[in-house]
Amino acid sequence: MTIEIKTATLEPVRNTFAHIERRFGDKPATRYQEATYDVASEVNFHYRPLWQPEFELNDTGRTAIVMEDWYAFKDPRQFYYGTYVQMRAKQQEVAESNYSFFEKRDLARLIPEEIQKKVIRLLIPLRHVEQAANLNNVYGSSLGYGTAITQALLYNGMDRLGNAQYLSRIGLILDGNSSDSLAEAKRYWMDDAIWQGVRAYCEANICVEDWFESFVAQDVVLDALIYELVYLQFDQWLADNGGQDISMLTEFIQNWNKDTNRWVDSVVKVAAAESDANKQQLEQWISHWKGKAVEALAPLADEMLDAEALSNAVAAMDKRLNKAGLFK
Amino acid sequence: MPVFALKPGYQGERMDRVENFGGNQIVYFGWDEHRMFCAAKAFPLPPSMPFSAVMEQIIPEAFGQHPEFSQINWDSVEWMLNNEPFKPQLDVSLEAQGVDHKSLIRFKTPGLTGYNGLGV
Amino acid sequence: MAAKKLNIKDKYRLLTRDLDWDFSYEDPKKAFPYEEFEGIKITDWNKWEDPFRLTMDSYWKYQAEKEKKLYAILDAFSQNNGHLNVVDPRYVNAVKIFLTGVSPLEYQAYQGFAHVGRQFSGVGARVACQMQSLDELRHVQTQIHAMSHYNKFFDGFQEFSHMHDRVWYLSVPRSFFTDARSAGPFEFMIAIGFSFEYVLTNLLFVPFMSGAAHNGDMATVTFGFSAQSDEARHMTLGLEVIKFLLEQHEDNVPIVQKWIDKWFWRGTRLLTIVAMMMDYMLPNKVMSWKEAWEVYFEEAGGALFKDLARYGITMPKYADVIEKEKEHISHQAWWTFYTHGHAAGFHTWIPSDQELDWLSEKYPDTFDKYYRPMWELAKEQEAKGERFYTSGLPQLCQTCQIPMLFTEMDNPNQNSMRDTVFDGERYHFCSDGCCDIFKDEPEKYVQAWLPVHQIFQGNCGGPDVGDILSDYYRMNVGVDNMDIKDSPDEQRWNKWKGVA
Amino acid sequence: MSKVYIALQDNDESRYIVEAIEESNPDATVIHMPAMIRIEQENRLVIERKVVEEKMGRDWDVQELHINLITLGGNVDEDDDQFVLEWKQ
Repeated sequence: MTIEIKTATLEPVRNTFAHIERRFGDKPATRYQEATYDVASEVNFHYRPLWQPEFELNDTGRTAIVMEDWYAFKDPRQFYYGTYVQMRAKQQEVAESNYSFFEKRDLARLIPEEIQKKVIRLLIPLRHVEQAANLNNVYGSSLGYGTAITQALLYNGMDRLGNAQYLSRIGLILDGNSSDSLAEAKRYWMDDAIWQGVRAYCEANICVEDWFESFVAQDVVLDALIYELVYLQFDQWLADNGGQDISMLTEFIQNWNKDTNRWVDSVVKVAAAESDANKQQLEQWISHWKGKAVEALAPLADEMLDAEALSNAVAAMDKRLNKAGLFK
Repeated sequence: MPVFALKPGYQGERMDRVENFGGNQIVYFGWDEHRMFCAAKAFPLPPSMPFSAVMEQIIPEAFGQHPEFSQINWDSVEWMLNNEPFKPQLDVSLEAQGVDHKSLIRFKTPGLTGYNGLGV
Repeated sequence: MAAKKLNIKDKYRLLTRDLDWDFSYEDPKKAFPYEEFEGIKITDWNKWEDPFRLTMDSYWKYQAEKEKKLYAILDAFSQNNGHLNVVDPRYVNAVKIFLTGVSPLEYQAYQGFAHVGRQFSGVGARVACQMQSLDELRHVQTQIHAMSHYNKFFDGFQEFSHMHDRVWYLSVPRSFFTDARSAGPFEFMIAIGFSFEYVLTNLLFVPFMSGAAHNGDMATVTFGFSAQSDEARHMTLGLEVIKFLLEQHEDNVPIVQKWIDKWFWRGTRLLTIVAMMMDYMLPNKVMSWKEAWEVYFEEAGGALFKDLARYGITMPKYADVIEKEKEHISHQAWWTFYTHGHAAGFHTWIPSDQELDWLSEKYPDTFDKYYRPMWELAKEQEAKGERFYTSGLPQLCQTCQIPMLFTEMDNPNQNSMRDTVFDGERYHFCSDGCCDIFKDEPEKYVQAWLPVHQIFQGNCGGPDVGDILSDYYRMNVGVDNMDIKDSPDEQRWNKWKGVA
Repeated sequence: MSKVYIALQDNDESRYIVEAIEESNPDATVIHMPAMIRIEQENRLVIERKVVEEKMGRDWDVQELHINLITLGGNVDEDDDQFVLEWKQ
């Protein structure tokens, strides 16, 4: 039997889900919208957590930041899982060919030994900072509110594990897979005076209870300074001093920072624009953590470049914060 | 046994305290071996409600859809209240004959064994 | 210098396990505060064996490939009006249950694994949980995208998120997951990582998805199998967790056994709805629920528990009851939904004669004796113009929250009912299994948000059921609910297919 | 004795993997179901990278298995050269 389908009758009954229609009107929705908005549960959780009975499982009270609508934190990259992994897969493909080019041509041998030592002492220990960032972002993802921000925090958390792994691989490339450089870098991280401020900062942030504050201390303050200091200025210094090929190996993290900064800035901007109370809270957190971060990074900046490098980084961060509506 | 919680003294809020039902209490009614009704049914009833009102209003509403309902000989019905044999007193309130909040009242109808005698 | 080749195990150790360090500026207990209160003893996280050794670059690479394939099929599905290829519009109602009842659980799994993926102090376990968290987010999002097309052509999908938080039968899966998430991190892993993933999700994602393929639903089978490909990793994580806990300390054994007993019981109760989907909602049959249960629970689960016997772990408590119930639960559940079809967010129907015969054949010991008569009665009522919708609201089990529809296995004509008194208040249960769970943690289960009681407390609008359905549940009354016969879904289908 | 099992999506790539499994495990049972292929064997099943590469005529990374995998039962041991499923009772 052949069935004739009358195409004229194949009009959709509705364009999208009702909660998407309530937000954006009766029209076809994007995959980002359908995957993100109003997906998280809001009421009737049954049981209070045995580990935190003062809150519901999903609870806006776990941060001092107050939002009328937590879905205001739209991700400018509009990452849902599919777009997120496909973007990173593309970037890792480039990174992979960079790493294998570097390895195949044995470019390590062209890098002067003192530069290699500098990389192991000043760059590789950042894998542990990335590890702290992994914990802090996953923390926000698990206790934050509303899919718009919590999914982005998870993507960020996993990215940081990826960054840590790329940094580790730089060490393995330099030491011919003996892993001696990783062990050495870890000793610096644990015992070298220039790293102790940063390590104390990371440990303190991992213990912060307010998830938004933890995001501020990590993604807004420390990451902004490290990006400017290490991945822009120190990278330039390496290029000028015979270590230009290292840039091939940090390219992933540099590009990653560009796309992530866009998201971080927009989160800060949206939270600050919501209310004066939020703005004050953010400024207070940022001032507090900025003070600690500048102090912690000072010996590292001196060793990498000079004191001016750190003040350049602070100035760049201040500019971003200003653009996001803070401290003005 | 208390739950293992991070801090001692975990005590969840009792959601179904009788005070939450606006003066009513919940009573469940079930007709044994009549699976046309998938489960016993719940009703919010004033504790002062006499059993005669239960017989006139609640029981027919709950079970009147069954083809055997009209054939029930109520004099031969066997009642259970919270797993104990029970003789309802028609002119006595629920409360006064021991039917308290979240009580379960079940009844058997000897001779009536469900649709086609199959427990349905 | 010629680099030596790193094997995958060493590479993973260096790139993941080696990232952690011992704290010296803060107390690590402040960073990982939830690891001890459940009584589980971890003596050495370094003994953790990584089941899979995926680094992020490989994760992105392989997952992106899966996503590319999946979305290509979803695009083609919607461009070609793939919904017209399903065998029968009745089938789509199973997909509605999936989106309203299962997809939001994937979301809760994402949150739960993010939580343990932050809270375990052992980096190996933590990273594995984080990847699972990310996968679970994938599952909820791909499911929403797969069903987005169905939502455009069928009723009952449009308020899935709102409904999941509120509708009576959805409180069953919802409470299952909030129970696990509100527990400590190790119980969560036994509940979801082990009991749910290792044994129970197979029953949903393998035979049911194979059934979706058999019923012409390419969208569902594609996301289903694609999701399940992550599940293989998750199952292995679950098994690794349990072996790790059992090897760490002998004091962990009775705690783990208690959780296994609890979560297998809770899981089998939850799967009642899947049993019904397989036996009654797939017009083209692949295998009966009972057969699926035998393959994926009795055979696969049996092998698993034989493997765990060396640690002193035994089959879950009440496994003997579970074995008998496989003959009953799908029929009892579909009858419950059929008779409550006015209050469900999907359509129900009387099985066709051919389907009744298939059920007799698959359930020779129980169907004709206990369940066919129900459908004879339903047909009789329908012929009289009195399609049977039951009056009133059912009594619910305090633990699993399912209407008390299960029966005694030594007298399947009689509903199974248990009760206990705690702190001066009586609580009711569908089974010894659910009663035991309550008695072990009464302070937790007194908080259950039981939909029927909430309605009577006036917390769901009303008082009329119709108002509760339309205002509190946001169902489109008369459209989303009731029998499939004469529903707008059926009318549209007939128009598309040119059937008068 | 218990069975270990693995199920793969029924597609072209899987067919080569199934062929390789059959070669490495002569006693395995292969069951075709709608959209999936299930393979089971008593106690132990191995997928060898070399054999899959031979069947496919290209390099094959053991982790690629996950793209087409649906489910499995048994303890997993995965390394560069093989993927083993096993019960240790």
